Amino acid sequence: MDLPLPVLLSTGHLYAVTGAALVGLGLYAFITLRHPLRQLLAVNVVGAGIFLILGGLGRGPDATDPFPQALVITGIVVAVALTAFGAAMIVRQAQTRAAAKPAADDNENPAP
Amino acid sequence: MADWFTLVAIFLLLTVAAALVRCWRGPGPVERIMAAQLAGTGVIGVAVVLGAARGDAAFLDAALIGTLLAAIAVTAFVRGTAKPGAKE
Amino acid sequence: MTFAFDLILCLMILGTAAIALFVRDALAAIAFFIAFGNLMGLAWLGLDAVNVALAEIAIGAGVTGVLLILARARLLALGDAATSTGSPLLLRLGALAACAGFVVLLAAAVLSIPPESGLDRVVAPLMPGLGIENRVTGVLLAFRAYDTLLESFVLLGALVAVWSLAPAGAWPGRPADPGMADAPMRRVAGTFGQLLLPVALVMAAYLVWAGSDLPGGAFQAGTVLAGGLLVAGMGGTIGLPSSDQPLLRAALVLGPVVFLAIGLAGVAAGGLLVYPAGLAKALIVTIEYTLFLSIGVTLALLVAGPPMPGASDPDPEGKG
Amino acid sequence: MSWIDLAVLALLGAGLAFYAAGSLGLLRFPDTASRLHALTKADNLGLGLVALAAAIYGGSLAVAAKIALVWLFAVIAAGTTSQLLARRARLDEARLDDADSAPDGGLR
Repeated sequence: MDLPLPVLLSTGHLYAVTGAALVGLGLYAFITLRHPLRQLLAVNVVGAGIFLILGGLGRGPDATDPFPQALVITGIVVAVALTAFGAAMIVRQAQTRAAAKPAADDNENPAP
Repeated sequence: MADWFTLVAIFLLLTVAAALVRCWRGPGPVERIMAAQLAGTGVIGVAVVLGAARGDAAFLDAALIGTLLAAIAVTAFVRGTAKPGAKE
Repeated sequence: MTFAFDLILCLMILGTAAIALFVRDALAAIAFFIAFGNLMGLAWLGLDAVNVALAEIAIGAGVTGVLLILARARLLALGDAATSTGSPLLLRLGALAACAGFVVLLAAAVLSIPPESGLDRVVAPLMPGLGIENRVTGVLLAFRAYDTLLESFVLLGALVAVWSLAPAGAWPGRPADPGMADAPMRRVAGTFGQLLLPVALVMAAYLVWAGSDLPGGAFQAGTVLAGGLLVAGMGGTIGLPSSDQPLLRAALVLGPVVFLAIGLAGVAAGGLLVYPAGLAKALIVTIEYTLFLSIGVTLALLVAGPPMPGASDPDPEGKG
Repeated sequence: MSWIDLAVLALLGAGLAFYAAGSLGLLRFPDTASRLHALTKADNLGLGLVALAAAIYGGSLAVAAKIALVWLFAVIAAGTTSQLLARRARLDEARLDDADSAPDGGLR
């Protein structure tokens, strides 16, 4: 049971090109999206794309390069730490904003 | 035989895609999280099947981590949703 | 057949990413982002990078999902639904052109580099000197140990940064209670948390142990531990600790400090972070066991967020 | 093709059927409760059968034990999540009935 599809790319290149597309997708989203939480998602997608490029280009015919793997593992952990910091900042900013204009936004129809 | 397992992995991916259609349509938040949960189960299945196809038992560790943390997103999602004043 | 699997997987990764970014509803975005994390884990399995897949599945599907869901719930409580709004058409067109051009360039650059596992050949003959077989662990804890050492401090720095966002008067206190408000849910989640925390601890210990020779390691184990701690925290099995608890502080710095101490002691054996011959495996395992504990606690607290006022009621249960 | 291979294929097919049923049910069923009902089939039976096939094919006791653990925890997680989600769905319905609460009120 072989080749229902022609093999256009090596496995490594396939994932690396997917990574490149993810980087572009994330950049576009980062520029056009307005809400900071959504932009945080976009940054994460860019990061995932870069990781895939690193991993894909390290995928040789019989082994996967351990160096990019190690880089990506540390990268994933740093990314989640910075995402946590970003989310905390976004929540804090919303809290500050909510505290600055009390009562007006608490109700559906603002009191006169 | 390994090819059969890969084929099953492809079909499992397609069921994940089908589940994600429900995630997209909603309508409620419960549906969306439910669909994400089903996608997670599908991915665990793919990991098990790929492990069998490639004869690598370490893939099972990935599946095991997936099952251990499968409920965590649902738990986080339901927590903030009690009715006002329903505290304990 | 394998190529068909890889191709479908890559298309699904791109699709889930696009929906996660551009869908209107914030919860749908997060649900798709969780699915995206799961599929990325499969991509690493497809690349035979099981070490990375373990980390990606634990973080992308587990910890990041919780983090985003909690952030959304907190924003929603403040009246911010985080729905995506459109930006001006001109900006979108400009960004589209620029990003499309960038992708073409990047893809061309990527395709001009043949994928190869070049450094694998460099690392392989060096492994017997370490006494471990997992090459990724070898890179992380021996050949580029200073990277990992610095990273363990970066994590600590991120936690300090998150804590620094505590509102005035909340310091030193507890993060906002992540527990369930609804009593029946709290019972279900509590039972699950009581079961999951010890299991996660065992799984994490196994991952560190296996990480010497098989895929696994401190980062993967730390993430699993963080997941267990978070579920237990949400179910009320453990209370979140106050940020000035000495035991907590000790758990946070244990890994980095032990790592640094062993690294400095290496000066006697020939240089910073040099392991004496014959002792490499023992030292690596020691570093990894302390590091995984610190990483787990740090990640769990990063997700829980900064100390909040009103969350600092005395609670007999502490985490440590 | 031996009898064992046939058994593995049969198990894989049955597992896939349950996965497909789960996805289909999630897509086609009309309300939250019945969708939840569909979900648990895939979680428990689909994964269980596929895992059993992989365990038989793997042929070693250690692999089979690990696969059994995967399934065990999947079942425990599925039970927990379906209870939590069902409770959440009921609370949401109750909130919709409450005229005086805000659309997304009460979320912390």
